[in-house]
Amino acid sequence: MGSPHRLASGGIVDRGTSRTFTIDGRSFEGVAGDTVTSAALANGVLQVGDSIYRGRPRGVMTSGVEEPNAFVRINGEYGESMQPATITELVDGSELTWEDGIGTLDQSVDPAEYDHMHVHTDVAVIGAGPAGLAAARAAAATGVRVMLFEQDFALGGSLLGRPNEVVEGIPAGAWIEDVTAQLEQAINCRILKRTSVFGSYDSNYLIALEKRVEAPGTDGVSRQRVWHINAGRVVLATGAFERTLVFAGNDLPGVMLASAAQNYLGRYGVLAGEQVVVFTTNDSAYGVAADLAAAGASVSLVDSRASAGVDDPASVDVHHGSVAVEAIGSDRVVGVRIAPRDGDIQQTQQLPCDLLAVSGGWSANVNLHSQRQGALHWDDDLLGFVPSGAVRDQSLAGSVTGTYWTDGAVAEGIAAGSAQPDPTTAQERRTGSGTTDGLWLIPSPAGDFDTHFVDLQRDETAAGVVRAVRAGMRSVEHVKRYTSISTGLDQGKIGGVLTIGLLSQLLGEHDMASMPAGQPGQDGAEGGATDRSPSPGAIGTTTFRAPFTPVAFAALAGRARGELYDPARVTPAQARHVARGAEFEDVGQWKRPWFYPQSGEDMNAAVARECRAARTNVAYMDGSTLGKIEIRGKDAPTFLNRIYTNAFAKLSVGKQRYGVMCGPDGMVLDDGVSFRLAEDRYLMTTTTGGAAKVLEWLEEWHQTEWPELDVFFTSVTEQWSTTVVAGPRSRDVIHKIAPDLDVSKEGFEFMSFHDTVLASGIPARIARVTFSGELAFEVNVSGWYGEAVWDDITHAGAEFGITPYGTETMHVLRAEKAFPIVGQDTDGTVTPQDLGMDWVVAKKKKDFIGMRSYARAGHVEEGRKQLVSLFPTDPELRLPEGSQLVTTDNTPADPLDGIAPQPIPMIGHVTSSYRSEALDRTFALALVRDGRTRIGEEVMASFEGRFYPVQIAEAVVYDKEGARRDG
Amino acid sequence: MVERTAVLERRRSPLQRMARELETGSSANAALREVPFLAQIGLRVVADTPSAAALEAALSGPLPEGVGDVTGLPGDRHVLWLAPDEFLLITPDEADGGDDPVRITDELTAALGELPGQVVDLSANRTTLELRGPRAQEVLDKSCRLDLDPVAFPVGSALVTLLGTVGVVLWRVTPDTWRIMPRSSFATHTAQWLLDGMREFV
Amino acid sequence: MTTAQGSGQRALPPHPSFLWRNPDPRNSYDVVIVGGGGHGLATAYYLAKVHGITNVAVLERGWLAGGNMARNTTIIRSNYLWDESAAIYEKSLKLWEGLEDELGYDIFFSQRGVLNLAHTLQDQRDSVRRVEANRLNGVDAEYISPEQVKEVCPIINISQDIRYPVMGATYQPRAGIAKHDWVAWGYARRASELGVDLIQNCEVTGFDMDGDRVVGVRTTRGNIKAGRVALAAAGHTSTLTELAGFRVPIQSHPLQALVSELHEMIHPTVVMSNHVHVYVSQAHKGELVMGAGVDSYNGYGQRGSFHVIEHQMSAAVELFPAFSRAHLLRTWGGIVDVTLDASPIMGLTPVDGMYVDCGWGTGGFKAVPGAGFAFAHTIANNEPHELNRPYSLERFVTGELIDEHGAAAVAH
Amino acid sequence: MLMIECPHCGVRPEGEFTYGGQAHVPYPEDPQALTDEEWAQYLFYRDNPKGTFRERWVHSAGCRKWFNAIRDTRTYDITSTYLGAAPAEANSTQGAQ
Ligand SMILES: Cc1cc2nc3c(=O)[nH]c(=O)nc-3n(C[C@H](O)[C@H](O)[C@H](O)COP(=O)(O)OP(=O)(O)OC[C@H]3O[C@@H](n4cnc5c(N)ncnc54)[C@H](O)[C@@H]3O)c2cc1C
Ligand SMILES: NC(=O)c1ccc[n+]([C@@H]2O[C@H](COP(=O)([O-])OP(=O)(O)OC[C@H]3O[C@@H](n4cnc5c(N)ncnc54)[C@H](O)[C@@H]3O)[C@@H](O)[C@H]2O)c1
Ligand SMILES: Cc1cc2nc3c(=O)[nH]c(=O)nc-3n(C[C@H](O)[C@H](O)[C@H](O)COP(=O)(O)O)c2cc1C
Ligand SMILES: [Zn+2]
Repeated sequence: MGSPHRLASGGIVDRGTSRTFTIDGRSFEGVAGDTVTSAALANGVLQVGDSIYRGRPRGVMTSGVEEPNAFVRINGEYGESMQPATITELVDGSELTWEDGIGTLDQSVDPAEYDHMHVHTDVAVIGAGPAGLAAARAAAATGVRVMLFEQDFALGGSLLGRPNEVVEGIPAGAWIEDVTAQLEQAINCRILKRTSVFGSYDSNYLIALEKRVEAPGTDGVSRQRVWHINAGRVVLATGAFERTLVFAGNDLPGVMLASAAQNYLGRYGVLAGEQVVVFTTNDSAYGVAADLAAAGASVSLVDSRASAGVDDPASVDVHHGSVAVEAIGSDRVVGVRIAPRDGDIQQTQQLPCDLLAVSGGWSANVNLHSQRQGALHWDDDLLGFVPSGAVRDQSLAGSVTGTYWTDGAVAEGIAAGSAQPDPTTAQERRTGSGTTDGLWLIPSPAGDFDTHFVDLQRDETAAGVVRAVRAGMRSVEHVKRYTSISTGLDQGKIGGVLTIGLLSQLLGEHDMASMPAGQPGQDGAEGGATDRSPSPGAIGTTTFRAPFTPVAFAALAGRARGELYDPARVTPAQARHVARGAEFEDVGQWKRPWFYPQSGEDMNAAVARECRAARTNVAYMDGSTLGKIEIRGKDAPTFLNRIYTNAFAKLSVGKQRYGVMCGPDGMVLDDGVSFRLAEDRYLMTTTTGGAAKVLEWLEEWHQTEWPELDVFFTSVTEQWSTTVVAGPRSRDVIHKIAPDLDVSKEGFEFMSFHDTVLASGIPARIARVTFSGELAFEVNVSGWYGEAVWDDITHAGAEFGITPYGTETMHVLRAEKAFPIVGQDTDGTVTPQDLGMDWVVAKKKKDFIGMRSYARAGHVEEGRKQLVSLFPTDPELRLPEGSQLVTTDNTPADPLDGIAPQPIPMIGHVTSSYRSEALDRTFALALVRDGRTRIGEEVMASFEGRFYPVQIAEAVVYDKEGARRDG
Repeated sequence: MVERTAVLERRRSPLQRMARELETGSSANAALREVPFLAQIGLRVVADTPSAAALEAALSGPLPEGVGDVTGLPGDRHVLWLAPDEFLLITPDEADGGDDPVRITDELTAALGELPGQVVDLSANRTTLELRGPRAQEVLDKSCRLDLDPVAFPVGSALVTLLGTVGVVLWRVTPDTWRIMPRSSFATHTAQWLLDGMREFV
Repeated sequence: MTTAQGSGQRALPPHPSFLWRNPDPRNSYDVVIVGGGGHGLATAYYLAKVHGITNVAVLERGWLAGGNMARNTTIIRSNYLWDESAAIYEKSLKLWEGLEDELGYDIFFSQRGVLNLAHTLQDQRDSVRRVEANRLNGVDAEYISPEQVKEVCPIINISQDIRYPVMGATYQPRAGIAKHDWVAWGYARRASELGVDLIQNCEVTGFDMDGDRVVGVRTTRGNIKAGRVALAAAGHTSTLTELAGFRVPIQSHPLQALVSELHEMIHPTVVMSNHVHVYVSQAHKGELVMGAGVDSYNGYGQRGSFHVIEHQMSAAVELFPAFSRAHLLRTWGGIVDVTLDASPIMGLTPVDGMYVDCGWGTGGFKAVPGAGFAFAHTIANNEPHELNRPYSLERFVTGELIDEHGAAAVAH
Repeated sequence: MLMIECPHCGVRPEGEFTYGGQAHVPYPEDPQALTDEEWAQYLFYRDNPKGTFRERWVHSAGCRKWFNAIRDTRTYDITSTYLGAAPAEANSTQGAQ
């Protein structure tokens, strides 16, 4: 095949190791060390995907992350779109497609893995150009922990393109190797290549993406890794981006940044063109011209300035004071028309070329600095925004500060790495870097600006910017949004400053006062707003935001996927539930058995069977997920009296009491039963979902409001495994497993508990409490014995036909007794009184949390929603939970007629709805406006566009007198 | 009376059923196992008060002084600092000659007497995982945001923190050995999460 | 090369070639509106258009519509639970439905429907409750099965093997998105045309009072006399009311959002899931627009913490396997004004002649037309419109809150 | 991820903490004695300054202790964290009330 543009020598590629690849189906050969574009250019492929909107042919523009044109889709097992080809390391056998500025997402499942890493370092150096390498070397020498991050797969930064430049007395290539070797030997230094620091957050918290392996070989090795870095000090050595210039046809394939042409040559040994015109407004391109000429190209140099700060390169034809006014060609550049900068624009001269290398000056890569609100100012000589000083605990070194020469960059790197003061003055910076001509827009002989591209990726030209200004836009932020400039994948790394410069030129005639600046934090003062033409500094930049370079969503997701997305909490008897074929319900993070279907049963059948067992015989369930908090202290009674709406101080030892806690707004927060273990000890239970919140709640009130109270809280949720045994035969089961215990009605009173040792020798605390209305016991044992006691109950109950039941049955049974479920029958707008639990709200206490709110107008007026039950007229109709209720006079004559067009006032909604085995019909719980005064009233339940008559009834629908709880 | 050993045999630790999985997921680089049935007693007393003194007397040793402090080694009784007024006493499995959690809780409760404070048996509330090997720190770095460098997190210190989203006590026992103590209901998830992070080292 | 798309196919139509004047502030206006976001601009427009009050200035401290208006995920829906909410958001939605014509501006109002996913049994109950309430309030809504979800949005993963499988969803077909900047500019253009002065770079720094009555504002561009002053400053409202001597019960929090690069259309609707913290749509240019959760702390920094963004990505990639290698292109934050009951505040204030519209929190973009309409009425008549009467400051005293939080309704 | 210094445990990442809003808003001595207006102030009204703010955090995934912090809501810089009453030097800030 051969690669016509690859020189025989030069660069850091390995010509001996070939890499074959295809683009758009055509095969090519590159070498190890190539990127996709270096290999493509080596093969003479200059043209990439078309422009996104106008479909114009485009070519490789840069050699880095700022690339606006050359995007590939990497095909394979899983395709990835919108990869800048300029930074895509060439992988053998890769199959690529050029993309037209827009991607296509692969719809299959990505087989790759991604992970995260969290590290701390004393110094984080970002960028491994001369400044960063020098900084890392200096920092490592001080003995502190150093991490060096470089997005490229090679260290050296822009020096790689200029291997013959002399750094600290030796050629750049050798210098890079030398410093790298020193860093690799330092035990306290870690180098991460292929790692882009894409986010810089408060407290020097950095986020970086490491590209690890393309084809994972080992299970568990991530393809990409997101690093979270806490850095004591950050050294930003992120370099600078070269800009293009805005002239007609500046998007033709073959128009390339001068530094890119140099980089392809110096780093990859690729001469992108043989007949080159270099068009520049500053000194940096002189070296490019010289390098290209030395490599054998015929080179002309067009400099807009009358004179340069450096000598004209040998064997280069130099046109001072001239500008390119138009690139010529259809699919690629074949020539360029030049004209005098300050003379007659029609007086053009044509220079033939196959490569037009452009340098419009440099923009310091301040992205990470700006992400931290670091201030910027406009430097008229450098013609760019540069940092006004580093962010706290950060240093800046090299091009990122506008120090565009190597010795300066190295000196700043050394200073930053060793935390010494910055040796380079702003004055030196300017003289070292030369001055750049402020040339923002080059008129074309044709007079229009239609192919004067400012943002190549967004396909936007100077004409768009002009239009925005004419429409009334003054702020660069508006221009951005009017034109969409800077919103592409490159985020305006090149086009951003071009737009601002252009804007400063266009806004010359406008009143500054009405001109809102871009990103704040920039000292526009320097911008010379005295003349009426606002300087770019007064206009400001748009806001720099993370990420600096794009990051795949999956990398951010990391390992928290699938079952690992969120912990699934399980109880000690989990294996038993699984073995019994339980279906599970997610309650908070818990997996709770929902029901236990037997073969052929659906949920309704299973729940009916479980309900029957509990009401007529005996059933058991795993109650371990309830939150449990042990409370101790001589002020514990006082404390609980303030927390709960009802009284807890007088509860006798050995007894339990149900309590409700509310927020200060009076709304129900949680409920549960608390045990009085001793004068100064309680065991509080909470809802499954509320456990953590309640403990925090108790701690908050104690620590922040009542620290003087002697009381301590400890969560014991998992210390205890709880099995509920419910039903008329539950006494028999408990008697079998706890023979030492008097389980008789008198010996074991309702709402009391006893500590005992079970027949198995396992210590237990057994309580008589009911959430089903049936005679019921709760067997609490250490979590270590949860499974054993579950088994013992299973065996002990076998002769009575004991049946496991899940949360659904629990819900049915408690609903028949109108025990509310916080979060299902309440929603943050419900008070205990609304639930019909006036009795739980103490009248005599001086205060408890929530008490004051009940005196507010919204609580004393009529019209509050109250918990009642509903009986659908059709006893088989199970109302969907969530159904709304309306009065009969508000519904159409024929209830099945569907919804009337006008809003129909609602009086409440169904919170819980079941079929009751005990009643042999359906029923529901509902919150209904003034519900208790409506008992007996017929209203309509509305769902799915229909109305169904239901009758409002007292909340408790089964065993109103509570006869069953004693068995 | 049932024999104590027979009772102890009926205990189940949260990860007992995952033992095989833990073994296959382990390697010389990073090995994970459960250390079950340690007696763990929660102590709530404010340092430098008579309450603290009472417990210190009963334990015949001082409570840890500040964040990270641990008073002993895994094989013996030791106390971890969790908060200025919260400590965790850990002793070996009763079946291995350690304490009966109930008894030691009662003893310490008695020692505290009427003084402010709290002694609570938490033995089953958490379990203990041990992660060991040269890559152990890297496995933890995948999900723990603390600085695990031996200088910042020295051997013999324990911190309460998050592993992924799960609250744990993290204790560096030797340079390459960590004890990780999640709440029991999170144990399965924590083990699966760690195993997932270990895959690349197997 | 991928198939060459005909030139301009993907491009949006151009903006009008003239949008607004940039006048200097005059020294007196009948009404001064503080805040040139969506709410301020819409209010100015309806004041001029409906009430004939055109001697109006909108004062904006930065660039017009550069606050939350520039930052929101543009979700528009009206399927709120409570009657009061449904009324104002549905009014708004009706206005949206005629807005392109009214403003003569392509605002890309796209009624592509919104799905609110349910992942737990309680989610299901809350969803049905909301859907049934919506229906009775004349808001289009239905509760659909996972399979129907898949029909509406084929790229969604409804497999039961994920940690929180999709159990169903509420669906409002008339809901959708619009292009935020274009909406703001559409209002601004019409308001400017009707004589309203839009004044940028003009921060209100104080108020001039005559007894209990406000008579003017102090600004960074001089003092301006005002017959009435209307605050529409979103996250900055409390800094202004402090200056006017009263408090509003709002807290300002960072709320972040993000976009991917452009992709060929793949996501036809809007999907929101409260349970796993994802809401995402694909904007007209082709970028995926995704919102994150509110940062817990107060903040005026227009930025939040990165872990908030990271957190939702796991859920997003799980729900949408196709998003795996979409790339995060840009993140940003806004300052949202959150009330305790997650409902807005709109009406009169303790200061005569001063009105407030704030507290829209994470969901006030969709309200722009409706709120502007009602707020203009309130200002013009010195009395709340029926739509905003329930949203008075007094509700915090009486306890008659409109608790969209408590009722587990969804944000945005 | 803010880095926050717990007065007991040292500097830890934000993820270990839970935010608690404005600091130094005590529960009223006798709520029943307040007017509805005053009670509403306690329930719903908190300072919301743009600038220095004294606020509460709890080290929820660490020592579980509440403490106060002085943070600038514009820059997010935390200048100090403390237990109990506010340090004197913070008294002049606009967050105080
Ligand atoms: C990330 C994010 C996602 C969101 N997603 C959605 C969504 O999907 N759907 C939805 O409906 N809503 C959403 N919202 C909420 C919505 O953006 C806001 O509720 C709404 O924009 C607020 O109204 P506004 O447009 O007037 O506010 P803003 O645009 O914030 O306007 C307030 C203006 O007041 C100005 N101002 C402040 N102080 C002063 C002063 N002293 N003097 C002069 N001017 C001042 C500000 O500069 C600002 O321009 C989201 C918000 C965010 C941040
Ligand atoms: N003559 C001129 O006008 C001119 C202009 C510009 C630069 N230069 C030359 O450029 C060199 C400047 O050295 P330098 O070290 O400051 O810059 P550099 O460009 O050589 O190196 C910067 C490095 O930082 C990396 N980087 C940037 N952002 C990153 C991120 N977020 N994460 C990871 N890596 C990132 C880049 O990949 C690059 O390797 C000098 O040699 C100077 O002479 C000259
Ligand atoms: C709906 C929507 C879509 C957006 N699409 C893009 C986009 O495609 N590219 C881009 O760079 N930014 C996009 N943005 C973000 C803006 O660039 C910008 O971040 C946002 O308006 C906030 O402003 P700020 O970042 O300047 O503070 C979008 C914003 C919104 C609200
Ligand atoms: Zn702490």
